[in-house]
Amino acid sequence: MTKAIPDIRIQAEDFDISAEISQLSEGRGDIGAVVTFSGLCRDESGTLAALELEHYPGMAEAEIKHFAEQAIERWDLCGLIAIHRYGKIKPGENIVLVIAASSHRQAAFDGANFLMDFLKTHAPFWKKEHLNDGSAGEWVAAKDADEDALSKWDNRES
Amino acid sequence: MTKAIPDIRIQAEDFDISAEISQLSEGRGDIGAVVTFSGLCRDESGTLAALELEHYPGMAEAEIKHFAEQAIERWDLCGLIAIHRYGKIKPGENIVLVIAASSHRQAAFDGANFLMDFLKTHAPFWKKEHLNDGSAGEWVAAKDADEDALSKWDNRES
Amino acid sequence: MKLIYFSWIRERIGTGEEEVSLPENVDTIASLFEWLKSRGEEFEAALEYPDVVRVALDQEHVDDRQTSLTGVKEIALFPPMTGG
Amino acid sequence: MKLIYFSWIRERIGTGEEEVSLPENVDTIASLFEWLKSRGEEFEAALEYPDVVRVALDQEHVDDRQTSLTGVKEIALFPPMTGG
Repeated sequence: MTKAIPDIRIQAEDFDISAEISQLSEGRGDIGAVVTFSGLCRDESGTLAALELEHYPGMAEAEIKHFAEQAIERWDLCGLIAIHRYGKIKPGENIVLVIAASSHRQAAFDGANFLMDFLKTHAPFWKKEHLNDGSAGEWVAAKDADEDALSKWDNRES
Repeated sequence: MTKAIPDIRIQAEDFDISAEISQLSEGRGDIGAVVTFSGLCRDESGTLAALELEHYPGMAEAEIKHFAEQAIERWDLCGLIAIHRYGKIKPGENIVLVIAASSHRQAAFDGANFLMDFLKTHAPFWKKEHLNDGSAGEWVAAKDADEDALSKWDNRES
Repeated sequence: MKLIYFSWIRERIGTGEEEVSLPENVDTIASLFEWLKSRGEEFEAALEYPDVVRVALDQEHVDDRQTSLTGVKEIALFPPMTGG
Repeated sequence: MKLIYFSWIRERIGTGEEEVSLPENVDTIASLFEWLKSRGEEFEAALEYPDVVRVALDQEHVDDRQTSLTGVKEIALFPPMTGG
Protein backbone atom coordinates (compact mmCIF):
# COMPACT_ATOMS: atom_id res chain seq x y z
CA MET A 1 0.00 0.00 0.00
CA THR A 2 1.24 3.50 -0.79
CA LYS A 3 2.03 5.53 2.30
CA ALA A 4 -0.19 8.51 2.91
CA ILE A 5 1.41 11.90 2.33
CA PRO A 6 0.85 14.41 5.15
CA ASP A 7 -0.82 17.68 4.20
CA ILE A 8 0.88 20.46 6.18
CA ARG A 9 -0.14 24.10 5.97
CA ILE A 10 1.05 27.19 7.83
CA GLN A 11 -1.39 30.02 7.17
CA ALA A 12 -2.93 33.19 8.56
CA GLU A 13 -6.45 32.18 7.50
CA ASP A 14 -8.92 30.13 9.53
CA PHE A 15 -9.88 26.60 8.44
CA ASP A 16 -13.14 24.67 8.03
CA ILE A 17 -12.98 21.30 9.77
CA SER A 18 -15.85 19.66 7.85
CA ALA A 19 -14.33 20.70 4.52
CA GLU A 20 -10.93 19.34 5.56
CA ILE A 21 -12.42 16.01 6.66
CA SER A 22 -14.28 15.71 3.35
CA GLN A 23 -11.11 16.40 1.43
CA LEU A 24 -9.40 13.60 3.35
CA SER A 25 -12.13 10.96 3.23
CA GLU A 26 -14.11 11.66 0.04
CA GLY A 27 -14.42 8.63 -2.19
CA ARG A 28 -12.46 6.32 0.12
CA GLY A 29 -13.80 3.12 1.56
CA ASP A 30 -10.88 2.23 3.82
CA ILE A 31 -11.31 4.99 6.41
CA GLY A 32 -13.26 3.90 9.47
CA ALA A 33 -12.20 6.58 11.93
CA VAL A 34 -11.36 10.26 11.75
CA VAL A 35 -10.05 12.15 14.77
CA THR A 36 -9.69 15.91 14.72
CA PHE A 37 -7.99 18.10 17.26
CA SER A 38 -8.54 21.83 17.16
CA GLY A 39 -6.74 24.17 19.50
CA LEU A 40 -8.50 27.43 20.30
CA CYS A 41 -7.36 30.69 21.84
CA ARG A 42 -8.69 30.97 25.42
CA ASP A 43 -9.58 34.32 26.97
CA GLU A 44 -7.71 33.57 30.23
CA SER A 45 -10.70 34.62 32.35
CA GLY A 46 -11.31 37.69 30.20
CA THR A 47 -7.81 39.18 30.55
CA LEU A 48 -6.59 38.30 27.05
CA ALA A 49 -7.30 40.46 23.98
CA ALA A 50 -5.38 38.29 21.51
CA LEU A 51 -2.44 35.97 21.00
CA GLU A 52 0.15 36.85 18.41
CA LEU A 53 1.80 33.84 16.83
CA GLU A 54 5.27 34.11 15.37
CA HIS A 55 6.84 31.23 13.44
CA TYR A 56 9.98 30.23 11.57
CA PRO A 57 8.88 29.91 7.94
CA GLY A 58 10.25 26.87 6.20
CA MET A 59 11.39 25.14 9.36
CA ALA A 60 7.83 25.11 10.75
CA GLU A 61 6.50 23.15 7.77
CA ALA A 62 9.55 20.84 7.74
CA GLU A 63 9.34 20.00 11.47
CA ILE A 64 5.63 19.25 11.39
CA LYS A 65 6.06 17.17 8.24
CA HIS A 66 8.82 15.18 9.94
CA PHE A 67 6.62 14.18 12.88
CA ALA A 68 3.56 13.73 10.65
CA GLU A 69 5.48 11.16 8.61
CA GLN A 70 6.45 9.37 11.83
CA ALA A 71 2.78 9.25 12.85
CA ILE A 72 1.68 7.86 9.48
CA GLU A 73 4.35 5.18 9.65
CA ARG A 74 3.75 4.20 13.28
CA TRP A 75 -0.07 3.99 13.14
CA ASP A 76 -0.44 3.19 9.44
CA LEU A 77 -2.70 6.20 8.97
CA CYS A 78 -4.78 6.64 5.80
CA GLY A 79 -4.33 10.41 5.92
CA LEU A 80 -3.04 13.22 8.10
CA ILE A 81 -3.62 16.97 7.91
CA ALA A 82 -2.01 19.64 10.09
CA ILE A 83 -2.82 23.32 9.78
CA HIS A 84 -1.17 25.89 12.06
CA ARG A 85 -2.16 29.55 11.93
CA TYR A 86 0.11 32.53 12.59
CA GLY A 87 -0.56 36.22 13.21
CA LYS A 88 -3.04 37.73 15.64
CA ILE A 89 -5.69 35.35 16.95
CA LYS A 90 -8.55 36.38 19.25
CA PRO A 91 -10.12 34.35 22.07
CA GLY A 92 -12.51 31.75 20.70
CA GLU A 93 -10.67 31.56 17.38
CA ASN A 94 -8.84 28.53 16.04
CA ILE A 95 -5.06 28.24 16.32
CA VAL A 96 -4.27 24.73 15.12
CA LEU A 97 -5.95 21.74 13.50
CA VAL A 98 -4.79 18.14 13.27
CA ILE A 99 -6.84 15.48 11.50
CA ALA A 100 -5.86 11.80 11.50
CA ALA A 101 -7.74 9.21 9.45
CA SER A 102 -7.34 5.49 9.90
CA SER A 103 -9.14 2.20 9.46
CA HIS A 104 -9.33 1.82 13.23
CA ARG A 105 -10.25 4.20 15.99
CA GLN A 106 -7.32 3.92 18.40
CA ALA A 107 -4.82 4.56 15.61
CA ALA A 108 -6.65 7.73 14.64
CA PHE A 109 -6.73 8.90 18.29
CA ASP A 110 -3.06 8.09 18.87
CA GLY A 111 -1.85 9.58 15.61
CA ALA A 112 -3.57 12.91 16.26
CA ASN A 113 -2.51 12.98 19.93
CA PHE A 114 1.13 12.18 19.09
CA LEU A 115 1.34 14.88 16.43
CA MET A 116 -0.15 17.47 18.80
CA ASP A 117 2.35 16.61 21.54
CA PHE A 118 5.26 17.07 19.16
CA LEU A 119 3.81 20.16 17.58
CA LYS A 120 3.53 21.80 21.02
CA THR A 121 7.17 21.27 21.86
CA HIS A 122 9.03 20.92 18.54
CA ALA A 123 7.34 23.16 15.98
CA PRO A 124 8.98 26.60 15.86
CA PHE A 125 6.07 28.78 16.93
CA TRP A 126 5.96 31.34 19.72
CA LYS A 127 2.95 33.01 21.31
CA LYS A 128 2.83 36.53 22.68
CA GLU A 129 -0.09 37.75 24.76
CA HIS A 130 -1.89 41.03 24.12
CA LEU A 131 -3.86 42.00 27.22
CA ASN A 132 -7.27 43.60 27.47
CA ASP A 133 -6.06 46.30 29.88
CA GLY A 134 -3.65 47.52 27.19
CA SER A 135 -0.55 46.53 29.14
CA ALA A 136 2.29 44.87 27.31
CA GLY A 137 1.73 41.13 27.23
CA GLU A 138 4.29 38.44 27.97
CA TRP A 139 5.65 35.75 25.71
CA VAL A 140 3.93 32.52 26.74
CA ALA A 141 6.40 30.32 28.63
CA ALA A 142 6.94 26.72 27.58
CA LYS A 143 5.40 24.24 30.02
CA ASP A 144 7.24 21.30 31.52
CA ALA A 145 3.96 19.39 31.27
CA ASP A 146 4.11 19.65 27.48
CA GLU A 147 7.63 18.26 27.48
CA ASP A 148 6.56 15.49 29.86
CA ALA A 149 3.63 14.58 27.60
CA LEU A 150 6.12 13.33 25.00
CA SER A 151 7.22 10.48 27.23
CA LYS A 152 3.98 8.61 26.66
CA TRP A 153 5.15 7.90 23.10
CA ASP A 154 8.43 6.25 24.23
CA ASN A 155 9.00 2.51 24.10
CA ARG A 156 5.37 1.80 23.56
CA GLU A 157 3.99 -0.64 21.06
CA SER A 158 1.04 0.94 19.32
CA MET B 1 -18.62 25.84 38.11
CA THR B 2 -21.77 24.35 36.62
CA LYS B 3 -21.21 20.91 35.16
CA ALA B 4 -21.61 20.65 31.40
CA ILE B 5 -24.70 18.78 30.22
CA PRO B 6 -24.02 16.15 27.54
CA ASP B 7 -25.88 16.55 24.25
CA ILE B 8 -26.91 13.05 23.09
CA ARG B 9 -28.76 12.39 19.86
CA ILE B 10 -29.84 9.19 18.14
CA GLN B 11 -30.92 10.00 14.61
CA ALA B 12 -31.21 8.71 11.05
CA GLU B 13 -29.84 11.93 9.55
CA ASP B 14 -26.19 12.76 8.92
CA PHE B 15 -24.41 15.45 10.98
CA ASP B 16 -22.17 18.42 10.19
CA ILE B 17 -19.05 18.40 12.36
CA SER B 18 -18.16 22.10 11.91
CA ALA B 19 -21.69 23.14 12.84
CA GLU B 20 -21.64 20.93 15.93
CA ILE B 21 -18.28 22.32 17.06
CA SER B 22 -19.57 25.89 16.61
CA GLN B 23 -22.64 25.08 18.65
CA LEU B 24 -20.39 23.80 21.44
CA SER B 25 -17.74 26.52 21.47
CA GLU B 26 -19.48 29.68 20.21
CA GLY B 27 -19.09 32.62 22.55
CA ARG B 28 -16.97 30.72 25.08
CA GLY B 29 -13.50 31.75 26.16
CA ASP B 30 -12.71 28.76 28.36
CA ILE B 31 -12.39 26.13 25.64
CA GLY B 32 -8.82 25.53 24.51
CA ALA B 33 -9.18 22.12 22.89
CA VAL B 34 -11.84 20.33 20.89
CA VAL B 35 -11.45 16.69 19.89
CA THR B 36 -13.87 15.05 17.48
CA PHE B 37 -14.16 11.39 16.63
CA SER B 38 -16.19 10.35 13.63
CA GLY B 39 -16.76 6.73 12.79
CA LEU B 40 -17.38 5.95 9.12
CA CYS B 41 -18.76 2.92 7.32
CA ARG B 42 -15.91 1.08 5.55
CA ASP B 43 -16.46 -0.79 2.29
CA GLU B 44 -14.59 -3.90 3.47
CA SER B 45 -12.48 -4.03 0.29
CA GLY B 46 -15.50 -3.35 -1.88
CA THR B 47 -17.66 -6.23 -0.60
CA LEU B 48 -20.04 -4.14 1.51
CA ALA B 49 -23.11 -2.38 0.08
CA ALA B 50 -24.33 -0.95 3.38
CA LEU B 51 -24.56 -1.43 7.11
CA GLU B 52 -27.95 -1.49 8.75
CA LEU B 53 -27.96 -0.18 12.29
CA GLU B 54 -30.58 -1.30 14.75
CA HIS B 55 -30.86 0.23 18.20
CA TYR B 56 -32.88 0.07 21.40
CA PRO B 57 -34.71 3.43 21.56
CA GLY B 58 -34.69 5.02 24.97
CA MET B 59 -31.98 2.77 26.37
CA ALA B 60 -29.50 3.92 23.69
CA GLU B 61 -29.82 7.57 24.74
CA ALA B 62 -29.76 6.68 28.45
CA GLU B 63 -26.64 4.50 28.21
CA ILE B 64 -24.65 7.03 26.21
CA LYS B 65 -25.76 9.80 28.56
CA HIS B 66 -24.61 7.75 31.54
CA PHE B 67 -21.07 7.36 30.19
CA ALA B 68 -21.01 10.93 28.83
CA GLU B 69 -21.70 12.22 32.35
CA GLN B 70 -18.85 10.07 33.67
CA ALA B 71 -16.52 11.56 31.06
CA ILE B 72 -17.54 15.13 31.91
CA GLU B 73 -16.96 14.47 35.60
CA ARG B 74 -13.65 12.65 35.21
CA TRP B 75 -12.01 15.07 32.77
CA ASP B 76 -13.88 18.23 33.77
CA LEU B 77 -15.03 18.74 30.19
CA CYS B 78 -16.57 22.04 29.05
CA GLY B 79 -18.91 20.24 26.68
CA LEU B 80 -19.64 16.82 25.17
CA ILE B 81 -21.74 15.86 22.15
CA ALA B 82 -22.52 12.32 20.97
CA ILE B 83 -24.57 11.60 17.87
CA HIS B 84 -25.23 8.02 16.75
CA ARG B 85 -27.06 7.28 13.52
CA TYR B 86 -29.36 4.33 12.85
CA GLY B 87 -30.82 2.86 9.66
CA LYS B 88 -29.00 2.03 6.44
CA ILE B 89 -25.56 3.59 6.08
CA LYS B 90 -23.40 3.28 2.97
CA PRO B 91 -19.60 2.99 2.80
CA GLY B 92 -17.96 6.38 3.27
CA GLU B 93 -20.91 7.70 5.27
CA ASN B 94 -20.80 8.74 8.92
CA ILE B 95 -22.05 6.42 11.65
CA VAL B 96 -21.14 8.15 14.88
CA LEU B 97 -19.75 11.44 16.15
CA VAL B 98 -18.27 12.31 19.54
CA ILE B 99 -17.03 15.81 20.34
CA ALA B 100 -15.27 16.65 23.60
CA ALA B 101 -14.33 20.21 24.53
CA SER B 102 -11.99 21.11 27.36
CA SER B 103 -9.57 23.76 28.53
CA HIS B 104 -6.69 21.35 27.96
CA ARG B 105 -5.82 19.03 25.14
CA GLN B 106 -5.26 15.70 26.89
CA ALA B 107 -8.61 15.94 28.68
CA ALA B 108 -10.37 16.47 25.35
CA PHE B 109 -8.54 13.49 23.80
CA ASP B 110 -9.23 11.22 26.78
CA GLY B 111 -12.88 12.23 27.15
CA ALA B 112 -13.65 11.49 23.50
CA ASN B 113 -11.64 8.26 23.49
CA PHE B 114 -13.30 7.01 26.70
CA LEU B 115 -16.80 7.70 25.43
CA MET B 116 -16.10 5.91 22.14
CA ASP B 117 -14.77 2.82 23.95
CA PHE B 118 -17.92 2.59 26.07
CA LEU B 119 -20.20 3.39 23.18
CA LYS B 120 -18.70 0.48 21.18
CA THR B 121 -19.37 -2.05 23.90
CA HIS B 122 -22.22 -0.68 26.03
CA ALA B 123 -24.56 1.26 23.78
CA PRO B 124 -27.39 -0.95 22.49
CA PHE B 125 -26.69 -0.81 18.75
CA TRP B 126 -26.24 -3.72 16.36
CA LYS B 127 -24.88 -3.70 12.83
CA LYS B 128 -25.99 -5.96 10.00
CA GLU B 129 -24.05 -6.16 6.75
CA HIS B 130 -25.65 -5.91 3.34
CA LEU B 131 -23.28 -7.30 0.73
CA ASN B 132 -22.61 -6.09 -2.79
CA ASP B 133 -23.11 -9.53 -4.32
CA GLY B 134 -26.68 -9.52 -3.02
CA SER B 135 -26.11 -12.36 -0.56
CA ALA B 136 -27.57 -12.09 2.90
CA GLY B 137 -25.13 -10.30 5.16
CA GLU B 138 -24.14 -11.29 8.66
CA TRP B 139 -24.65 -9.47 11.91
CA VAL B 140 -21.31 -7.93 12.82
CA ALA B 141 -19.76 -9.87 15.71
CA ALA B 142 -18.57 -8.05 18.82
CA LYS B 143 -14.77 -7.90 19.08
CA ASP B 144 -12.80 -8.92 22.14
CA ALA B 145 -10.45 -6.05 21.29
CA ASP B 146 -13.26 -3.58 21.90
CA GLU B 147 -13.95 -5.12 25.30
CA ASP B 148 -10.21 -5.10 26.09
CA ALA B 149 -9.97 -1.41 25.15
CA LEU B 150 -12.06 -0.57 28.21
CA SER B 151 -9.33 -1.69 30.57
CA LYS B 152 -7.22 1.35 29.77
CA TRP B 153 -9.73 3.44 31.75
CA ASP B 154 -9.38 1.36 34.94
CA ASN B 155 -7.47 2.58 37.97
CA ARG B 156 -5.87 5.39 36.09
CA GLU B 157 -5.52 8.92 37.32
CA SER B 158 -6.45 11.29 34.54
CA MET C 1 -44.73 -7.78 30.91
CA LYS C 2 -43.11 -6.60 27.70
CA LEU C 3 -40.35 -8.64 26.07
CA ILE C 4 -38.15 -7.00 23.44
CA TYR C 5 -35.66 -8.70 21.15
CA PHE C 6 -32.91 -7.24 18.99
CA SER C 7 -30.56 -8.23 16.18
CA TRP C 8 -30.25 -11.94 15.39
CA ILE C 9 -32.18 -12.86 18.53
CA ARG C 10 -35.12 -10.91 17.12
CA GLU C 11 -34.66 -12.59 13.74
CA ARG C 12 -34.54 -16.10 15.21
CA ILE C 13 -37.59 -15.54 17.39
CA GLY C 14 -39.39 -13.89 14.49
CA THR C 15 -40.76 -10.90 16.37
CA GLY C 16 -39.35 -7.69 17.81
CA GLU C 17 -41.57 -7.51 20.86
CA GLU C 18 -44.45 -9.18 22.61
CA GLU C 19 -46.63 -8.86 25.70
CA VAL C 20 -46.52 -11.94 27.92
CA SER C 21 -47.83 -13.05 31.29
CA LEU C 22 -45.03 -14.91 33.04
CA PRO C 23 -45.96 -18.02 35.06
CA GLU C 24 -45.53 -17.42 38.77
CA ASN C 25 -42.38 -19.57 39.08
CA VAL C 26 -40.61 -17.56 36.36
CA ASP C 27 -39.11 -14.95 38.68
CA THR C 28 -35.43 -14.69 37.64
CA ILE C 29 -33.59 -14.20 34.37
CA ALA C 30 -32.41 -17.82 34.50
CA SER C 31 -35.95 -19.13 34.87
CA LEU C 32 -37.15 -16.76 32.13
CA PHE C 33 -34.61 -18.32 29.75
CA GLU C 34 -35.85 -21.83 30.61
CA TRP C 35 -39.46 -20.82 30.15
CA LEU C 36 -38.77 -19.10 26.80
CA LYS C 37 -36.96 -22.18 25.47
CA SER C 38 -40.04 -24.25 26.29
CA ARG C 39 -42.14 -22.05 24.01
CA GLY C 40 -40.86 -23.50 20.73
CA GLU C 41 -37.88 -24.14 18.52
CA GLU C 42 -37.55 -20.49 17.42
CA PHE C 43 -36.89 -19.62 21.05
CA GLU C 44 -34.57 -22.60 21.44
CA ALA C 45 -32.60 -21.34 18.42
CA ALA C 46 -32.46 -17.79 19.79
CA LEU C 47 -31.21 -18.98 23.19
CA GLU C 48 -28.95 -21.76 21.84
CA TYR C 49 -25.92 -20.05 23.41
CA PRO C 50 -27.43 -18.40 26.49
CA ASP C 51 -24.04 -17.10 27.69
CA VAL C 52 -23.80 -14.64 24.79
CA VAL C 53 -27.30 -13.29 25.35
CA ARG C 54 -27.31 -9.90 27.10
CA VAL C 55 -30.25 -8.81 29.23
CA ALA C 56 -31.63 -5.40 30.11
CA LEU C 57 -34.33 -5.00 32.76
CA ASP C 58 -36.25 -1.75 32.29
CA GLN C 59 -33.43 -0.58 30.01
CA GLU C 60 -30.58 -1.32 32.41
CA HIS C 61 -27.91 -3.94 31.74
CA VAL C 62 -28.06 -6.84 34.21
CA ASP C 63 -25.36 -9.51 34.35
CA ASP C 64 -26.49 -11.74 37.22
CA ARG C 65 -28.87 -14.43 35.92
CA GLN C 66 -30.37 -14.81 39.39
CA THR C 67 -31.65 -11.23 39.37
CA SER C 68 -35.31 -11.06 40.33
CA LEU C 69 -37.90 -9.99 37.77
CA THR C 70 -40.30 -8.67 40.42
CA GLY C 71 -41.65 -5.27 39.47
CA VAL C 72 -39.90 -5.28 36.08
CA LYS C 73 -42.02 -3.93 33.21
CA GLU C 74 -39.72 -4.44 30.22
CA ILE C 75 -37.16 -7.13 29.54
CA ALA C 76 -34.87 -6.93 26.51
CA LEU C 77 -32.70 -9.74 25.13
CA PHE C 78 -29.94 -9.02 22.65
CA PRO C 79 -26.48 -10.13 21.50
CA PRO C 80 -23.29 -8.24 22.43
CA MET C 81 -23.54 -4.69 21.17
CA THR C 82 -21.67 -3.49 18.10
CA GLY C 83 -22.28 0.24 17.99
CA GLY C 84 -19.88 3.03 17.23
CA MET D 1 26.21 33.63 7.29
CA LYS D 2 22.62 34.49 8.16
CA LEU D 3 21.53 34.80 11.79
CA ILE D 4 17.81 34.70 12.62
CA TYR D 5 16.20 35.51 15.96
CA PHE D 6 12.67 34.81 17.19
CA SER D 7 10.33 35.78 20.02
CA TRP D 8 11.87 37.59 23.01
CA ILE D 9 15.36 36.88 21.74
CA ARG D 10 14.52 38.87 18.60
CA GLU D 11 13.00 41.63 20.77
CA ARG D 12 16.03 41.89 23.06
CA ILE D 13 18.49 41.94 20.17
CA GLY D 14 16.30 44.41 18.32
CA THR D 15 16.39 42.75 14.91
CA GLY D 16 14.88 39.63 13.32
CA GLU D 17 17.82 38.73 11.13
CA GLU D 18 21.23 39.87 10.03
CA GLU D 19 24.08 38.86 7.76
CA VAL D 20 27.38 38.43 9.59
CA SER D 21 30.90 37.29 8.87
CA LEU D 22 31.99 35.11 11.76
CA PRO D 23 35.60 35.45 12.96
CA GLU D 24 37.62 32.35 12.14
CA ASN D 25 37.75 31.09 15.75
CA VAL D 26 33.93 31.16 16.04
CA ASP D 27 33.36 27.64 14.78
CA THR D 28 30.93 26.07 17.28
CA ILE D 29 27.59 27.09 18.80
CA ALA D 30 29.33 27.71 22.14
CA SER D 31 31.86 30.06 20.59
CA LEU D 32 29.10 31.78 18.60
CA PHE D 33 27.30 32.55 21.88
CA GLU D 34 30.51 34.04 23.37
CA TRP D 35 31.12 36.13 20.27
CA LEU D 36 27.52 37.40 20.14
CA LYS D 37 27.66 38.44 23.80
CA SER D 38 30.76 40.52 23.01
CA ARG D 39 28.79 42.51 20.44
CA GLY D 40 26.86 44.63 22.96
CA GLU D 41 24.47 44.66 25.85
CA GLU D 42 21.40 43.84 23.70
CA PHE D 43 23.11 40.53 22.86
CA GLU D 44 24.14 40.03 26.47
CA ALA D 45 20.50 40.50 27.49
CA ALA D 46 19.27 38.07 24.82
CA LEU D 47 21.79 35.41 25.88
CA GLU D 48 21.54 36.09 29.62
CA TYR D 49 20.30 32.51 30.19
CA PRO D 50 22.09 30.60 27.42
CA ASP D 51 20.70 27.25 28.58
CA VAL D 52 17.16 28.17 27.56
CA VAL D 53 18.22 29.35 24.10
CA ARG D 54 17.43 26.81 21.38
CA VAL D 55 19.48 26.63 18.22
CA ALA D 56 18.66 25.50 14.68
CA LEU D 57 21.38 25.08 12.07
CA ASP D 58 19.96 25.29 8.55
CA GLN D 59 16.49 24.77 10.07
CA GLU D 60 17.37 21.67 12.10
CA HIS D 61 17.31 21.56 15.91
CA VAL D 62 20.78 21.05 17.38
CA ASP D 63 21.32 20.40 21.09
CA ASP D 64 25.07 19.91 21.37
CA ARG D 65 26.78 23.28 21.88
CA GLN D 66 30.04 21.88 20.49
CA THR D 67 28.45 21.26 17.09
CA SER D 68 30.57 22.70 14.29
CA LEU D 69 29.29 25.60 12.24
CA THR D 70 31.35 24.65 9.20
CA GLY D 71 29.24 24.81 6.03
CA VAL D 72 26.20 26.16 7.86
CA LYS D 73 24.33 28.92 5.99
CA GLU D 74 21.61 29.86 8.47
CA ILE D 75 21.65 29.87 12.26
CA ALA D 76 18.47 30.55 14.24
CA LEU D 77 18.27 31.33 17.96
CA PHE D 78 14.98 31.15 19.79
CA PRO D 79 13.37 30.33 23.15
CA PRO D 80 11.53 27.04 23.82
CA MET D 81 8.66 26.71 21.38
CA THR D 82 5.06 27.31 22.38
CA GLY D 83 3.05 26.29 19.34
CA GLY D 84 -0.16 24.32 19.15
